[in-house]
Amino acid sequence: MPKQPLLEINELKTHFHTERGRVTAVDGVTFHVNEGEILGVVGESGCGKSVTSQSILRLFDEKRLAQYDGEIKLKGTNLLELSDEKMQSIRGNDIAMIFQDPLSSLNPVFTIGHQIAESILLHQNVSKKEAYEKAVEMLRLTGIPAPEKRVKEYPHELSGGMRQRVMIAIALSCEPQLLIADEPTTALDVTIQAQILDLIVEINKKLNMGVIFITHDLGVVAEICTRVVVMYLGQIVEEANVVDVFENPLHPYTRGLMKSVPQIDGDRSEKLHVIEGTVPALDNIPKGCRFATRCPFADELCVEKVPELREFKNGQKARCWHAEKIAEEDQEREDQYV
Amino acid sequence: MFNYIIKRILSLIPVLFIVSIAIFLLIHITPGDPASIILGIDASQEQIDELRQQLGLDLPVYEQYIRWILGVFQGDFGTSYFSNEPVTTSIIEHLKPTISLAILAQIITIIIAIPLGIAAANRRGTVADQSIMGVSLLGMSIPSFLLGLFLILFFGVKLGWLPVAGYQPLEAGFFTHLKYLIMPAISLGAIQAALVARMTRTSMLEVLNTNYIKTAQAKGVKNRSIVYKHALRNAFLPILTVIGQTFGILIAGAVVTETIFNIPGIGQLIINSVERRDYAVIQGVVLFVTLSYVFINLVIDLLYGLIDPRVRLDND
Amino acid sequence: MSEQQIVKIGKEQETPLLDIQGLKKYFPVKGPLGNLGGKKGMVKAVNNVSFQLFEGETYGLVGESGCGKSTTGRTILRLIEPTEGKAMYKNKDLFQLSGKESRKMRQELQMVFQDPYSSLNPRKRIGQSLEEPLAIHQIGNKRDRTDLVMDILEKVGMRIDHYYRYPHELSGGQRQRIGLARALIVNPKIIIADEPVSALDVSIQSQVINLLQELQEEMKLTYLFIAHDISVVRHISDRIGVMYLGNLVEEARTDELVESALHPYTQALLSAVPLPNPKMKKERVVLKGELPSPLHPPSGCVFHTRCPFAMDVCKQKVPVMEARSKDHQVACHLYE
Amino acid sequence: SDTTKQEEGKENEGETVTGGELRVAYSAQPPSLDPHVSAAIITAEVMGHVFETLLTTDSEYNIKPMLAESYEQSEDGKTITFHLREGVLFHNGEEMKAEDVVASMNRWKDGPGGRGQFENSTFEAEDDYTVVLKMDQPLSTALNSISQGSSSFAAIMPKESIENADETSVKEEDLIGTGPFTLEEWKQDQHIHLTKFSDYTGLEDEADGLYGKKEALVDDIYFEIVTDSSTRVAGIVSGEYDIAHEIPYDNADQLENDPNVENQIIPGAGTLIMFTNKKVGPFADVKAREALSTLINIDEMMTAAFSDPKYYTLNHNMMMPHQEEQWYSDIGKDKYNLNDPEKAKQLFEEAGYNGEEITIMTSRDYEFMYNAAVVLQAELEAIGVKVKLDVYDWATLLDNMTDETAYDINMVWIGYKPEPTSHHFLNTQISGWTESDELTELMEKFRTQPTLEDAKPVYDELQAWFWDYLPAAKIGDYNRVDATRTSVENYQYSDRMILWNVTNNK
Amino acid sequence: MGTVESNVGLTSVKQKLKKEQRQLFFKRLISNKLMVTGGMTILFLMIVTLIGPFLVSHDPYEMVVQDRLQAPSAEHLLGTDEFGRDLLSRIIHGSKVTMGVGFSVAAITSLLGMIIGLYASYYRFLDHILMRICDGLMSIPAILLGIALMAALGPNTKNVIIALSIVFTPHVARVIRSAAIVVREQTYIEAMKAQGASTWRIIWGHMMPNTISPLVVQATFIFADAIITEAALSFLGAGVPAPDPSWGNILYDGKLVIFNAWWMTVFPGIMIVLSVLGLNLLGDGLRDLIDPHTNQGKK
Ligand SMILES: Nc1ncnc2c1ncn2[C@@H]1O[C@H](COP(=O)(O)OP(=O)(O)OP(=O)(O)O)[C@@H](O)[C@H]1O
Ligand SMILES: Nc1ncnc2c1ncn2[C@@H]1O[C@H](COP(=O)(O)OP(=O)(O)OP(=O)(O)O)[C@@H](O)[C@H]1O
Ligand SMILES: [Mg+2]
Ligand SMILES: [Mg+2]
Ligand code: NI
Repeated sequence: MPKQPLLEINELKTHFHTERGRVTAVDGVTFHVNEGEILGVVGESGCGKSVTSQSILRLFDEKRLAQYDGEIKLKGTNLLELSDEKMQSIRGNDIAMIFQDPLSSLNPVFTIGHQIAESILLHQNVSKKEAYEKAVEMLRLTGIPAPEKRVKEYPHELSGGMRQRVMIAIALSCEPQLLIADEPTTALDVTIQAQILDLIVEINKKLNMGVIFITHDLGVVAEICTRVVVMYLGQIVEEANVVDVFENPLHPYTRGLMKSVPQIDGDRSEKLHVIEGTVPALDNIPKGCRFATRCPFADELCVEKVPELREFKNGQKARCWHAEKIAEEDQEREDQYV
Repeated sequence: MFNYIIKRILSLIPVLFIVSIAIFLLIHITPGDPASIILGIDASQEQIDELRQQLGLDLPVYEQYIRWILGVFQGDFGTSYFSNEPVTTSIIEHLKPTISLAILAQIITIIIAIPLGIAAANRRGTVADQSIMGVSLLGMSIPSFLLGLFLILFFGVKLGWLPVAGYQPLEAGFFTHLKYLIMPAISLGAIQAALVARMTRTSMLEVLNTNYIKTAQAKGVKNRSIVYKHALRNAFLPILTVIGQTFGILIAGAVVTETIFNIPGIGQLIINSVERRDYAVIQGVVLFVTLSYVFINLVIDLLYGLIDPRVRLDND
Repeated sequence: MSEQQIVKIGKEQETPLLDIQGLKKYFPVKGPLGNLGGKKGMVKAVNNVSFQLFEGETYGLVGESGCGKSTTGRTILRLIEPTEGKAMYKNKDLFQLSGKESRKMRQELQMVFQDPYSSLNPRKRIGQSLEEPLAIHQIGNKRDRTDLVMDILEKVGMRIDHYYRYPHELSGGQRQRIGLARALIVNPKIIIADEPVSALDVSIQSQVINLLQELQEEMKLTYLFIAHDISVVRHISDRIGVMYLGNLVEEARTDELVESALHPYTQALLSAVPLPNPKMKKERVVLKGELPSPLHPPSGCVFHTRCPFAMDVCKQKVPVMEARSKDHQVACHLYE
Repeated sequence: SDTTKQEEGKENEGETVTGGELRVAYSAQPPSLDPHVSAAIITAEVMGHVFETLLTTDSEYNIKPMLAESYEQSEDGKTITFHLREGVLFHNGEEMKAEDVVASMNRWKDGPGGRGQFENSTFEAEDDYTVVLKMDQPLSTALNSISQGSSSFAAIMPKESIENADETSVKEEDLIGTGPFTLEEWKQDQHIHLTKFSDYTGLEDEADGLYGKKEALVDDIYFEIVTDSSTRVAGIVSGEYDIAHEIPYDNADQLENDPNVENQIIPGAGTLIMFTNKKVGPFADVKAREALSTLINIDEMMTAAFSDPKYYTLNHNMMMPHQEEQWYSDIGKDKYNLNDPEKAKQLFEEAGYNGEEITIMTSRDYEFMYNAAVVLQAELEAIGVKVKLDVYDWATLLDNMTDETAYDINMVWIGYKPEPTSHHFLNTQISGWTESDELTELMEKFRTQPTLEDAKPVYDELQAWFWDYLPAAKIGDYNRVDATRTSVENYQYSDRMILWNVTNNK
Repeated sequence: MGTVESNVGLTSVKQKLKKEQRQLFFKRLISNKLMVTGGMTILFLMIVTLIGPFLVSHDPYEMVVQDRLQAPSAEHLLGTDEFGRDLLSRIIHGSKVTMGVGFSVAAITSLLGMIIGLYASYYRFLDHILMRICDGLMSIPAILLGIALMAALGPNTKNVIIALSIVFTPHVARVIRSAAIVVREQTYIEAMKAQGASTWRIIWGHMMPNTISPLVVQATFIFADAIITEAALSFLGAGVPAPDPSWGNILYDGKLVIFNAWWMTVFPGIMIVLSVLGLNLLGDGLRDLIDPHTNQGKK
């Protein structure tokens, strides 16, 4: 890659100290985000997407709760080595974040206008009044009706989707270089979702902002992402551009995921496809491939040896001993149909 | 809300009524009476009886009560058996030093306690936290008379910086006023500060782990501002309650401190009137104190809603 | 497929299990000092909504964010008191039940909350939170309960050792599954599920949806399924209701709704569903116009401000729900 | 100019400086400032500077004229004529006349100061400067009562003040006397402020006790009400107060070592005594009372109460040691301070004591009472008597004094009395239900003597009765310790603190 | 939904998990430094209270008036009081009454305060009534109440406890209420209602644990205050009957001689601090035990 990526994560590990001992929720994650790029992150529930994203901002209490390893480089500076004060100036300014859980992530005692305006005041040189006006504007952009009235309301008076949009407004109002959006549209109806996606893409274009977009909605991924990272149990199992992920996924987990999507025009009477088995516990991780317990392709090798993330054509990467075989199979099947 | 305030003010009437009856009964099961105290140890039974009759103490309790309550309705709280001063005047006179003292002590409490409590919560488990909490425990367990005496001995007697005791009204000049109040305010404030500091710490601990604090961090809000704005406001209800209570206690009279520092406040008035069984004054003061508690608590309840919009005491 | 469907359609002739009639919920808007200075107005969160749930069916409720779906759900369970309306369940109006009766009733009517984190007591371990409903309805002894909880954990795709975790240690999707497990564990008759799968990845989502369907078959469960993901709603629901700004604007059998949506809002909604195919970009019906607020809902048809087909009558007259065909009703002047 | 002032101040050191103020830390607040109605000693200590009496006493307790120029008693002892001094001014500028004296004295005699003595007597004005006291019987204590300067002294105030008075007392603004200080202000619970009365015209004789020249050498006196004893001590050490009333005995040594403070030991401040319940319970039997009196270890009790012999005197007399000149008797000396537990035990047995619980009543409002009671409790328990110690607040204790079920032994103090018959334990009502015809007779006999001189032999009889009947068990007499700053000169005490002729050289 | 027959393997996994969890709980209990230190302190005081009286060499009531106010020495380790009684044995004998009063008052006020505060916060109509009662109770002067109760019921420790409980309960109630009214509005309480939980369960199972923290703070404060106020009341005859010792009494006696007998205030003072400290640590530890965020293991 000729250009320096906006964000580069190398072998990031996040450990939590729990009553049951130390667990590694994110275990050696490596990826990058370029300027102006929208990177999709998908993966099993509980695989560490949120933890990874919050680790980028170092939001876990390092004194008591968490410990980070590896490197998180924002334009070359390793965030993990920064002082608390420096880190503070990066949060919100350079990197903004939309949290997954909108109700508990909004401060119950401040009006939403206040919360948005605060963020504007922090990062832009404007008067209080202007900040409030801007807050109203941001809310309008996210499609909240009667925003002049809504700014005066408190989080508990809003519907789930509205809260989520407030979170989005807060994050976008900072005009960051990097936006981390953790399932930002789950509580939105599709029309509003479309509006929000447009908004994110628009700002992304305008500011050349990098976006990490965590979502479960593969439709959304297909619509706005350029590249996708697939995670499983604290690790990246596949990384590819969006077309490859959908058309020829190399990792069995990705394939399973693709098959599970309910189609708007699918057969309703058929059971949805599921990936059999459950995710192993973080404190009881299999010796070899982490997906081996649930993988239809798994053999001795998988159980014994940890696969590396290997690169294939088009820069597609996968962490699987049998990636080639799977690719071939796919090829064959496609050939048959053609 | 308006309705709520009206309701609260109306509820004052039964409260005062019941308190007045309770206090009347309480007084009358309490042995001792003003007559025997006024007349002293030498008095004979006849003399006492005679004075009791003069003071109307020989009437049945309910009749005394009715007489008194009828007076109250006309704004007359009676006169002190001792000083012959109208009770209202007495209360107002004694209230002045008390209010000054209460405000000053409260300021000291708030200035010391809240930042300390926050600092401790922020540094949970560290040496700083432990020492702050250690000191506050000490503060909690030290009787106010001891602290007062230590202050007197050190600043009053040893260093001679401050007058050991007494009171000068505000008319004597602000600094003179302050000079006399500063030590009692500290000795009162310190103990209350200990409570408030601890309350602050625990309340803050509950809040600091929440997601919205993370949001604030992610927004890039300065640490100070996170703690003082985002977290404190959420943690503030119990703190405010304690502050309100201590203020109430101060208004109701910091008996020990006022005695040690010889401040003619409500606390002294209460203890003296109880010691002298000055019924009229006791009744008046208790009613007054009830009134102030109801008022302070009303203000605090209203503040609850301002601080935390989810709390609406006036719903339904 | 057909067998199942037929059974249900047959059921529709019968009396509904839950009959919501003219439900209204208005929230007063207050200033910082509450009512001081008078009420500032009312948010008409739910405005005259009626629908029926039949035993064993899944009723999908979709609609714009903030249109009152959650409020509808919460009001039915009387977690907030309704302003007006009736909810007939087993010949009783839920809104008239005494405290005790309605507590009893709640074993049969369960709710999955939209916000999974805040609906879990942060101080309780997952297991404790899940055992609670069992204890409330006196199901099993202490030991059985633990077993039951561990079973249900596995069913919703969690591990039994999650029993001893605290909510904050879980991921968003895990919490959501806990919420669902809590509703399922007491064998209810009706589950009001407010976005029960939105935070799940598709494979777990499939697993959960399959589970819901299995249970439904097994135990004749009835779902009120509130969601935004139309594909999911389509997959699971027998009938779908579409809400807009506190009103129910269209209601139809699933296939019919998806294939021939009548209401302009429904059409817009369906067109906005993103497709999981990066190569296929589809034309969306983009809604224009100012978004109305439930504080001051527009006169006439609430949708007229954004409706591409708005007519004069829409501004004046409130359209009423009318059956267009069997099992398909719509409230729109276009079809009068 | 500041420096010059300071230097002037220095030059003046050593000489008597007039002017300035005196701050007296007083331990209690008076119930009233009207000496006619208040029986509290503080009323006398404060108002003794404001009011004067017709007669007064010198340091030897000789009766001397004060507002009266002279007085004479009739042969039969039933009339006493007072010739008033002319030109004596009240603080309001009016001259004192006979009508004022008559009004004052008639009011006084019905109050605690005269009650029980002057019931059938009247004061009448003969002319503007002559007042006559008419009695239907001679009264030995008459002159004594009129001249005494302790509580309920016979203050002279204007007639108008008395006419204006309400049921209970004279109004504050009417508290107008003839003394060297005027009452400026009484701030409840705070202070009583006296100022110099510049038109004061008193006697020119040398000051002696309450008699003689009274000069207000300071401009202001503040009686600060300081109820907490530690605060009084701290205040006198720091110089906040010039005089501290009633220093706790345990602190006195410390003050003695302070070069800036002087202790004033005031003899005969009171008597520590036990009233026994003679109506019901074991002490209804005189044998039990004898047992009690035989038992007690007076040294131990007095040490526990007053810490050091400096501060108390062992005395079997009903009257105080400093009154020995006037009142003394050997009777009872052999029965006092026996400290014989064995004999006591035996006496208790003889009295039929059979293990019932004995209640000692006391109050911690006076710490020494409590201390003595605790020692008594231990002593009684040591000989197998079951004891309960009930501690009350002062008001309750006063109330309980007339409740026969409340106590068996009442451990209290009583104040100094100028003559024996006003003593508590001779009052049948309040000393634990004394019932003795002999006492009634003796009292009558004592009082109806024309003069005290004539009554003195009866005192011996009273003393004998006291030790026979044992209406109360006397423990001992105690002194009071006041502390003064060394800058305060000429602090005197006679029945009460005397602040005239006192300078404060601060 | 029927109970799924769990196979043997799964049962044993469950068994193991449960066992592990129990072990973890004990581990956490032991590794909870606050709780252990607090517990040890309280245990120590208990031992002093129960066994101490048999170990001291002096009779706490024996007076040697000549030896009054002796400084600490080999004979009297902590010196003597104003009657020449041995201070050490008085402090030890006094701990029973003191701890009794302190703990009882703290426990009674906590319980009553919790009941009042929680129910007032839950039922609006009760709020008006209960809080107004509290306002009224708060304004009755403690000394008057003390004297009156003593007169009505006689002076003993029980009445002290009653009087102090009456005085302090409203304080606890208000603090609990302030914490509870926020908890009441939380979604998880709504969720509990949706489960059909009884009011009892909501209040005691869910709201109460969330008000423990302020309760602990307030209760320890009351504990300390009660010990000291007991002494003030016994001056009015409403406290511990003389000559029984209590720390507060010794302290108050010490006040009178504060200028020349420091040991009279310092030693009982230390004991009070120690007990408050112990109680407080125990409370904090308890709080931590139910606080999920502290249950995170240490680094
Ligand atoms: N504070 C914590 N202590 C211990 N474990 C934690 C903590 N926070 C998260 N975890 C664990 O880390 C893992 C990853 O969680 P994370 O929230 O990143 O999942 P996710 O990928 O965002 O899932 P979802 O899509 O469901 O939100 C989970 O197994 C979770 O249980
Ligand atoms: N407690 C409340 N006080 C005032 N207004 C409220 C309250 N709760 C909800 N509302 C309002 O009621 C309306 C409907 O809210 P509701 O939560 O039912 O929407 P929803 O359909 O569930 O939306 P979403 O899909 O975004 O969750 C919104 O306008 C919201 O602002
Ligand atoms: Mg997540
Ligand atoms: Mg909702
Ligand atoms: Ni007193």
